[in-house]
Amino acid sequence: MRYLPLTEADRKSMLATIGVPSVDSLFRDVPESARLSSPIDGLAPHAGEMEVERMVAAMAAKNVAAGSVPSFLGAGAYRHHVPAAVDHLIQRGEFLTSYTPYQPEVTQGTLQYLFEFQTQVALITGMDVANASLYDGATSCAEAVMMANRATRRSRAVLSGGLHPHYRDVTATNARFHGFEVVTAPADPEGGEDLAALVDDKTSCVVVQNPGFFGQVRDLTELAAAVHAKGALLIVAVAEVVSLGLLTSPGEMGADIVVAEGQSIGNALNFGGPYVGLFATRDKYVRHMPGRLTGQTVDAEGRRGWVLTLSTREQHIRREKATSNICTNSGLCALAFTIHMSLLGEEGFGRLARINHAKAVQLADRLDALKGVEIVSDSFFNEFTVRLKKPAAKVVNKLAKAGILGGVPVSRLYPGDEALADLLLVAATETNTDADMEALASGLKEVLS
Amino acid sequence: MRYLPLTEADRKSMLATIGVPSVDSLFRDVPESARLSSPIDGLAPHAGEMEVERMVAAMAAKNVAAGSVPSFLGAGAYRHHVPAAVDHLIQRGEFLTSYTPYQPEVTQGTLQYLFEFQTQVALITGMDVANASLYDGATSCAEAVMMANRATRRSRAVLSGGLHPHYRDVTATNARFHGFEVVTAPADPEGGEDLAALVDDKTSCVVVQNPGFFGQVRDLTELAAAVHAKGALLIVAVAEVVSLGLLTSPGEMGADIVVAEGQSIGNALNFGGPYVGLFATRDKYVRHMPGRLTGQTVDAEGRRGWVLTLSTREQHIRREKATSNICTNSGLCALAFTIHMSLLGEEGFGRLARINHAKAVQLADRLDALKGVEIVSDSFFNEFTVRLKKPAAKVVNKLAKAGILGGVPVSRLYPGDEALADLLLVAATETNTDADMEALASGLKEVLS
Amino acid sequence: LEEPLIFEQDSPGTTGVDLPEPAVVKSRLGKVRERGRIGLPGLSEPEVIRHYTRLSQKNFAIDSGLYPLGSCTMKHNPRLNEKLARLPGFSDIHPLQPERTVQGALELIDTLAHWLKTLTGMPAVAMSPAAGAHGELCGMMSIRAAIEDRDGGTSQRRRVLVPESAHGTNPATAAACGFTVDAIPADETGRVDVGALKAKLGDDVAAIMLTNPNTCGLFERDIVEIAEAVHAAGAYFYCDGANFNAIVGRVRPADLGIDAMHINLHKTFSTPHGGGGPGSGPVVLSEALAKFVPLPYVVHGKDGFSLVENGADEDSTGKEFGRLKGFHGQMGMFVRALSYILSHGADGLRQVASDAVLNANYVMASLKDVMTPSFEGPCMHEALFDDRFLKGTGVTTLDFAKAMIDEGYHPMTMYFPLVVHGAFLIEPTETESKQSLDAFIRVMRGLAERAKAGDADHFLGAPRMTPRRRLDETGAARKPVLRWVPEVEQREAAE
Amino acid sequence: LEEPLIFEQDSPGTTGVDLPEPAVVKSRLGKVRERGRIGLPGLSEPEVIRHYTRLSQKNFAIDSGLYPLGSCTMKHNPRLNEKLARLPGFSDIHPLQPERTVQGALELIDTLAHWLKTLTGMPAVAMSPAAGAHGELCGMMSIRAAIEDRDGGTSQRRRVLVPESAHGTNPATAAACGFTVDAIPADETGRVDVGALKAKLGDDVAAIMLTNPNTCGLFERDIVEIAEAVHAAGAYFYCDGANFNAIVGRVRPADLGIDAMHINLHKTFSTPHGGGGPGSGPVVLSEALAKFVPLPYVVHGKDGFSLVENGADEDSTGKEFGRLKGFHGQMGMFVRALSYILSHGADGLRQVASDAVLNANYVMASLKDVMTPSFEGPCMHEALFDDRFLKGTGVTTLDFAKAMIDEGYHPMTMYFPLVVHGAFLIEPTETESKQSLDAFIRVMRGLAERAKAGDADHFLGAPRMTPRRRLDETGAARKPVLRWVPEVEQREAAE
Repeated sequence: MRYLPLTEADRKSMLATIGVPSVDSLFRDVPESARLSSPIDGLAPHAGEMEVERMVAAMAAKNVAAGSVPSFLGAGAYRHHVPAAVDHLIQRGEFLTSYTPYQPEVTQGTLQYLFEFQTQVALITGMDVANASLYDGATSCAEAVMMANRATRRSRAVLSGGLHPHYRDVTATNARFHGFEVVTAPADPEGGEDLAALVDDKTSCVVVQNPGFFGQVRDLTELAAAVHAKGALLIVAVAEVVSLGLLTSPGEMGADIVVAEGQSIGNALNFGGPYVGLFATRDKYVRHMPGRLTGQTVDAEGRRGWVLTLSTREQHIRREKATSNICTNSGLCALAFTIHMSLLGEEGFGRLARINHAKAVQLADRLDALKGVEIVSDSFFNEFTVRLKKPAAKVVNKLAKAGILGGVPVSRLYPGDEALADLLLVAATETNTDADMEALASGLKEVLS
Repeated sequence: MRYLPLTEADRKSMLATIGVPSVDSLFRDVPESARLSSPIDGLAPHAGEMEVERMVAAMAAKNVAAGSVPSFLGAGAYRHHVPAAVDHLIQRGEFLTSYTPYQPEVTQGTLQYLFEFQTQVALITGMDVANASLYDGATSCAEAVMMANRATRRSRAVLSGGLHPHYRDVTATNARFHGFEVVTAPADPEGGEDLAALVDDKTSCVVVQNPGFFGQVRDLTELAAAVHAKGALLIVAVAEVVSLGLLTSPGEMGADIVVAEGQSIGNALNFGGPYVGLFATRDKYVRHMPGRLTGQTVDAEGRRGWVLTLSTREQHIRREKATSNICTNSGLCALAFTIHMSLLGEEGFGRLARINHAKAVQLADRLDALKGVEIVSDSFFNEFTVRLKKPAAKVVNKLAKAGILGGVPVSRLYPGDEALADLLLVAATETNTDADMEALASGLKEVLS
Repeated sequence: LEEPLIFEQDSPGTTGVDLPEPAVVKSRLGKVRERGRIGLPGLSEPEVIRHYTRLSQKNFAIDSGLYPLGSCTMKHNPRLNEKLARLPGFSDIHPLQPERTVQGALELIDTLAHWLKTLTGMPAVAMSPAAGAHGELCGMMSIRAAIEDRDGGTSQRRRVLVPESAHGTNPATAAACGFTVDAIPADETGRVDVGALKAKLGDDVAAIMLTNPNTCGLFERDIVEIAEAVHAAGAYFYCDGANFNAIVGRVRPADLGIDAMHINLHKTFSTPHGGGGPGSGPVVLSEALAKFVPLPYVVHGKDGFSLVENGADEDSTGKEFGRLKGFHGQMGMFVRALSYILSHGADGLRQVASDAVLNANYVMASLKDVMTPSFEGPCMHEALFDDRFLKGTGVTTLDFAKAMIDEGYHPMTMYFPLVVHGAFLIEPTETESKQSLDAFIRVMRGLAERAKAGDADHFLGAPRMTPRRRLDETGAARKPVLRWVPEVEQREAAE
Repeated sequence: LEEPLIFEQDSPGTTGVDLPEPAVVKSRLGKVRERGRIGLPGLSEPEVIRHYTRLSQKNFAIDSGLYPLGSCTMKHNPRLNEKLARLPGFSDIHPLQPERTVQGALELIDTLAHWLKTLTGMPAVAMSPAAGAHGELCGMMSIRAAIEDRDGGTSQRRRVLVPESAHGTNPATAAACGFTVDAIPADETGRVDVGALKAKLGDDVAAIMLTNPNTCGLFERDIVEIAEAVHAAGAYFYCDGANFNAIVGRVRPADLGIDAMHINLHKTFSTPHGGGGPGSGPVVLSEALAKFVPLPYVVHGKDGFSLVENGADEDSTGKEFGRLKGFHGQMGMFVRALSYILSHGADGLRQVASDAVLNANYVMASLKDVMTPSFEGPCMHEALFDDRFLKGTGVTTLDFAKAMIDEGYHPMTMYFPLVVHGAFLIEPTETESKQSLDAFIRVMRGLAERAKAGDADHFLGAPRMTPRRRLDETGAARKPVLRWVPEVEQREAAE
């Protein structure tokens, strides 16, 4: 078999060196009742590369690739154009097939890009420091709440009704098992909630998403002041990281922790994963942070270099007292993020954000002109909520049959809530052409008529 | 622009260092009448990566990819399955963006794989030595004839009627300008020609293709003896290099020079190029060889290493007295060949050849059963000629409309020859499934009915 | 060669991405101001390509040499898997597309789930965990949910037994699920002390978390007895499946009495480690736990595949314990793992385990006379040595490891497991050839002999051939510098 | 680290490609026997990946650093181009598919041809040549065909004038076309001696082959005068377009009086050099030569695009001189070049020439006080120095070049052009940043000063940091070892 280098002759000679008659005898510690003497029944035998490619490609062919049709889905995952250089570089074996950089002398490449990643994340979020990434935006959000609990020694988190339902649910799951309280404001499509009113002296943190799940962008400065006045922390979640190229940063608005989904930069949609969770905070909270950190140091000859650091926070040292059980980061996705961000640079990142906003404004204007479509979001970045005169899920299914991926029905994430059933989330990015927008507008017109 | 690093500030400061007021002044040696003062009219301005991708992908989408339909084309270019590892490795920047290895200390990677390539080519052709590749099979063939002319100091080449028409034409073009005679036997679909009869005392070489253009495989041992008896060289051309995994090698049959198209191993169809010309010969003719050669040597510390060698044959040293004007090889295609061949190994290469033959036999049996189809080739490797009861070009066009790439009509390469108009070349490789073959058989049945 | 940070290569105004001018529109940003300068550097594409190419050249990787890092399973990553994960039908689909437009994706998840269930003999699998530790969390949540369902939400079963030698993630996970951790000692054979374990069982015990094969590279011989005792005490058996590589196709965890086990797709099924992630850690579950799963999951009905995304769904088990991450799991990793699994098949996967164990035992047998194996008898997929053979040489395990680097090898795992002193944990994996192992053995023997011959300096100064010599980790932690700041800010801060 | 040859890593029976058993069929091989053992080694995929990864790590490349190799134009190779060339619509189409099924491919060739013609101002282009030298061959064949068409096949015009400083391919090409070569000397400014040239013109002269910008990196100021004289003599003007990079978008060769010029797509339009190829060398042709083209070529008619593959085709010019290679040209290179061209556009290509020339002049200006420029005045895209500044130091151009390697740079082109002694031909290209050039300049100045300071040993021993020190090229040529043979055969041969 093509991935297994040992020949039968090798195996024989190695068994002789070991001094056992067969490989079976190396498994003698396995209880006899559990030893299988032949390959497991009902599973296919090995197959050649061409055959495997055919099988897997046949499954791929049953999906509608977003790039093959007009597509306007967002809700926490966004289709952007990633330069070919990104995928080329992350596939270099020295990155792809390397382990966590525990041996710094032979992993300076990984360590340096993680240091660059941390710096980029700190810069775009407007924070002091960032970690080397977590699994995704939703898990970062839950980790941020737990970190706020540790830092404030409180255990009540207030979640905005504009927080992505997945972020809310992951936080709630952790709350259930880890043992802390979560107060969630009702779904807030109009963006009118008063979160400050929910904060009390036991509140560890307030989590607010910006732009919100329903699209609104908010100036959080006042909220930050109110939260801080109660001794709580403000956690800002960013589900569309491209927005940071245009909006005042969460740091500038007073956030204490910023979590974000980094997928939009460098990473494909991938049906939801793997993505890359960004996590940034203030200097003073560094030792409460979860996740891996790269730090600058010097080598035996005094030259600048990088190492993983502050690992006393981590599970492999602190065991049950660790800040988190997380042991893996999203290294390769973080590399993709770093490379794409390096390519964009100050100029490109800002411009990308402005293009996204302009596309969304154009699309909103176009949809606003349709009968039976009402723009709900009074402000937005590249995604907004519209109210349709029919249930959004049905409209989306009809559009899909016409070859248009028209958006995310809010009911997909708020099942059973009748008040939200007519709402549709529509996102536009730099990848959407005028023709795409025209297709959506005329598709909607037809479905709604 | 994304590929141009200089900023306007850089340009200004650099002009100051140079001491000229503008870039225009650096072009002062250009006659004023020829200086353009602005971008050339009528050509588009620069475009972003996404836009270029859209434009070029739109052209790609207008073609029918061979892998998307049942496909049976050969005639010198064959669709094989190339392992993903091959393309991964040849895209490594250290291979992709390196130059000809003139500086051996920093190009041992390229030099070592070329040495491996030369050895692989020598092994599969059954010859002593091979060069580091030429452009393709057709140009290798022409170079071989010119080499035979030099080695024998004669200038009359006899070409088989089973030689690929492109190989024949390229040789003839060189003959016209370089000044030597070419005698071409008539097209030989039945494989009955007597080439030995065409050889005289002025003949420098006989060129025969095996498997022949029309499919036949021949034992060339007797022909070699006859050719040698007249003091001429036998050149064997191999258009489908996979055949060398199954057939007695040209070297063993007595060839003096073997040329081959290496595309089948490691290289995609690419609409005909770039491909990789293989060129192998006997030790005694080494100094008559065209093209680049890698040789083994030692470094200043006595360690084995590689360098380009015998470059006194080449144009950059010998100028008008060079063995050839060729200065480029097909390096990256040769690397793809080398890696694919290394993956195949003795076991895989032989098996690949046997599968190809078996597929072709199965297909021939299936087509033979159809009314109006006659198998012309009495022997073959993975490609054979069939006679149809209608003009092959028309049949192929009808099949194409039905979504089947059914083969190469011989008339495409022998235009105007009525006797050949009903002949169709059909190739089968490991990539053809039973369903593909069934599609061709039923498609042919319908078209011919 | 030195490579500056990207921030030190800034050419203001330069970009590596050409974007058109945004259309002129009336901004809809409400009360939020547009931000000012962020501080990102400007580089062209050629500079970025060269920068990251040069950084990559400072890394060791499986592609460049043997990587004997114990418990990490650094095996070959097939390139086919990378190619298939990039098919637009997988890479370019949005997680919230209508289910009719992603039937192939759901089919792939379902197919992979089928393989994982069949290979482990378990009836259910939770696919969404994003990594091994995340899988542990999932499994322990499932156990707690099952206990609460059985005993009521008031269950006092909060103690979890964890062997001393466990991965640090095990206790951290138990704590993250609201459990307390109680350590079980190892016996002199490197395995769980069954007597001690039984003594600790009681009606406040929720579960045991055991790694098998364990972190000493040994199979827990008494595992069936342990499982029975745990079940008899009303607790559940969590198995850390990080080492499933050693037994896949030869042992089904279900046959050992396991209730929950995560599988590191990046270890057993060769999705790439990528410098630290992303991973993927599906968790197989026994009948007792099968309903206690996280959302979402894939089911197959008469209309094809669909996703159960919330408890109100008609296909819901009614017992789901919540959501673990955004969307549906690490799709990109699923494609790679399935590609690997289909390539090997049932026969090949069994061979994987056989060769992994054979390679480790070959290394063990070839080094046991010059190094000191920690335990007797055959090992599984990794060979554990300790530092007794270095006694009196002045060379530590760390020094030895750094000297391996200069010979072209990544160090083994060191100082883990904690049950032996100065551990050397060597896992060659099944994708190393005998020729490769022989070269490695020669080097290891040579170094061992050199240490014993008294040449400590050679080790203390190592590595010498790397882009950096040994790095000051203490200094890094004492005054952390976790990001670059412009020189001017650095100067201001210093003043 | 040492890396053996694949032949030395043979595990007999192992393969890196899993293929099914062939179906059992009755062989149709006629009288040919099946062959026996070939002698290829057996390796698994992991071993092959590691082997070629490690080999790659012994290479210098543009991706890893500045590559100032004069006349080779080692510029950045955009990754977009690689991606687009791999679209199945281009990479997976057979050259003999029915034309209706490859309209997009033919459109791409036609679009690229349009750009090449417009950028050069020429009415025709032959797309099929496989490399620069092949393009030269094509152009000279076109010229000879035109002469024979005009003068009859008996034309005695067989002399071709070639400057001393020409690339070696120029005389070799002329010879390959049946011409004799007559060298023209250079004047003291590094350009063709116009007087000498005019004196050599006569009715036996078929053509002049001139490189412009020339191999000294200078623009031939008198080129229009030369063209007029050549045409007046009834001959044609072939221009070697290897250096078109320096003038693209700023000068159209047609406006200089050129009749034929090849364009190295791998230089001007950045298709990758790939360790020595493949290249692609389309040839643009003037009105006088436009009919004298090789087969095949693309035409656009009412039914879309089609290929003229033979002289009997109704769209044929009737004057084609033959075929130059198999099939239709280097399609894969066409896709890459067009992608590069569309990315830059008319404005960007002009900027390419401007920046290439600016960068070269900046290097020239920054080094002229420590090295010796061969000629006065601004250069074009490459800066030429000679070894006068090394006089008396004991250091040769070669030694200097090898010392550059230890500083992380590929050497410049050396000993070429032949018109100066110990040439240093430095071409930075437009894709180097100022920061990169400044670092290079610092190193070059440092080395120049070191040489002058008398530290010859530093140079004579270089390179020291490479996988190999200087290699014995003389020994290699004296007793050529051009392939690996098994040890047993080696021993037998020695006996």
